[in-house]
Amino acid sequence: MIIAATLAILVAMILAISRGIVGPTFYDRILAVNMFGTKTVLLISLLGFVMGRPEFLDIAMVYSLINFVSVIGVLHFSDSFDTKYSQPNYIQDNEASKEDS
Amino acid sequence: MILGLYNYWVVVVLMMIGLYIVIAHGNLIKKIVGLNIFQTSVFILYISIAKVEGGTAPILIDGVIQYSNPLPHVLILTAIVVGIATTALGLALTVRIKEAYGSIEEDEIQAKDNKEC
Amino acid sequence: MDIVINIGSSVCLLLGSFLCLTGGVGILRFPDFYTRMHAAGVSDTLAAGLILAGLMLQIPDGIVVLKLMMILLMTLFINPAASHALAQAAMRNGHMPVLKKNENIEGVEQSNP
Amino acid sequence: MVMLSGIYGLLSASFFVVMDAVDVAFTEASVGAGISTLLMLTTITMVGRQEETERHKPILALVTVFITGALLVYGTLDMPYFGSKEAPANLHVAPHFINDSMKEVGVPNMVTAVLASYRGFDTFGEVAVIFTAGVGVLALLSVVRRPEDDAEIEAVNDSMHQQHLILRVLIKILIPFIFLFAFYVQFHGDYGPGGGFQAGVIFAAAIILYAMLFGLSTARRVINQSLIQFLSAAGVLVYGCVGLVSILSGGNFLDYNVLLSDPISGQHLGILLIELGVGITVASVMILIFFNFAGRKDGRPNDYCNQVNNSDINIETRGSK
Repeated sequence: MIIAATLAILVAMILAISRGIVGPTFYDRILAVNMFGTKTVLLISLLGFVMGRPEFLDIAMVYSLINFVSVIGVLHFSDSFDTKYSQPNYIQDNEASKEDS
Repeated sequence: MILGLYNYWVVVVLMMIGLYIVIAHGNLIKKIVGLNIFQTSVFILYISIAKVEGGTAPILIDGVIQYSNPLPHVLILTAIVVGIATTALGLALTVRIKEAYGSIEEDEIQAKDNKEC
Repeated sequence: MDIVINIGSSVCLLLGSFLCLTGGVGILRFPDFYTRMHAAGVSDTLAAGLILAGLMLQIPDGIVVLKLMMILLMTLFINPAASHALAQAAMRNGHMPVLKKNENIEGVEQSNP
Repeated sequence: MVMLSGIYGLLSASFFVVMDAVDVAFTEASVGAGISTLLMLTTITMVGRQEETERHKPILALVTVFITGALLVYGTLDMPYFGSKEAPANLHVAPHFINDSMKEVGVPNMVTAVLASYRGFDTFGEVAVIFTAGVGVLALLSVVRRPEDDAEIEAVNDSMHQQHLILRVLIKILIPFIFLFAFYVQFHGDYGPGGGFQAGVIFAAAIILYAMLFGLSTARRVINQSLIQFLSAAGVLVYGCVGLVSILSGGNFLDYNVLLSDPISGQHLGILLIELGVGITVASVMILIFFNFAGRKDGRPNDYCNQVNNSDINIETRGSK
């Protein structure tokens, strides 16, 4: 059962990472990283149980914390980024949907 | 079997990626990222050497005889923290270079240096 | 009693993994950022809760359960807050959701001068 | 790019978990995923994110890289197989550490025993390197701070308060627990994964979180920068003094057996003290590095204020629509 859950989390991690690579906007990437971090927390706790060494739970705890710190940090510093570069995608999307109509 | 060596090949591939970034990119920040990747490949080399078949984490518990090798773990643990400190130093230098030259591209910096001489 | 606990933990783990997978599919397939965030944020939190609860049922050992509780608490606090901050930052920097044909397209144009 | 490097840090930490390296995974989790991503981001916001796309002689670089790679792969053909017990690395001193560290040092976590006791001198050097890097960053990036105006801080504070209300409340709840966890990691390092390096980084992460959400000036009021500078030196000094005391008590440098009458409790005391020194140095150097990077970024005060005002206006206009 634990193994099945581990596999499911691995698959979800792969999906998240592909969104992180593809992700058209900056925020998509942050979202993917955040989700990836949550999944890593779960993966590490599960791995601890698979290997029979629950000491790994400490690492999972650090992970959930650090994941939060990095997301907040990225958002904090991204406020001063030039975010224009990522916007055309949305405009194009909207225009495309307008043309469809 | 020769496939038993795959861990070293992973390390070599990572090392090649890091080396390529350091050589081919002129951007100083990218160079630092490349150095980081290179550094991680060395970490992985050490840690994979420390792994012993059937061993477990090197914290003593009852009923376990086979542990992984603790020595490389110690070396790499300190190396990671020292690595971040030196990375910070490199980034600080980059910031100063940007302020002094107005650019962090290697070519432009060199061009400015030549003009002054 | 053992059987009940085992079945309970299995059900929790399986539900959690199912939610993980749906979240993964959602983050890949949904059309725009806000819907993706919905998929990731909602399913992530519940999946983490379920999987950690399943693990808690597996080992009834004091300190391990305590640590799992801490992780669960952290996840419950942190995940929604991170999602909130992300959505707020995206909104503030002028990302608009992809809207359907005749819904308020002028608003989009105004915010992207 | 930076986000992906964050994922890279997360991935390599998971890898270390699979490889049984608990302590290393711990460190990589806190350092590789958190702090280094933050520093990269700060630098990128300062130097701008545009870059020239052309690369220098990619063919030549590729050839060099592939030749190096091929030579390295050729070199690995003689290496011991993955996970083999007979590898030279696992035969020399490792069995001694694994079998006798409990008798000689009395600490269940072998990594801590080797780090603090057998290789104490080496670790002393590493701590000195970290301290030196901190001093270097300070020398390169510290700006002369103008006296801070109360009203100005208040203004920045208020605008941030609007933006980050929920996060602020959450952080106020979380920070005590983070500190508690850092202390747990610090003092439980003898028995489980953890120790001074990890605890220092976690401690610093809490302060960095506070500085990001409550403003740098507020954080500087809470934790004075000269205090941090003093502490970063004090950590190294604590470490060195333990060594000196052990010399004065008749042993070698960093030989903890002579600290107390019983060698094992002497070892315990020595490891506790030097881990404390390591923790203090690492935490204060990390905070120092972050403060200086972020302070450099905010160093152009007009820039920053404009930006804050702009974002306020944006919110208002959008709300009115």
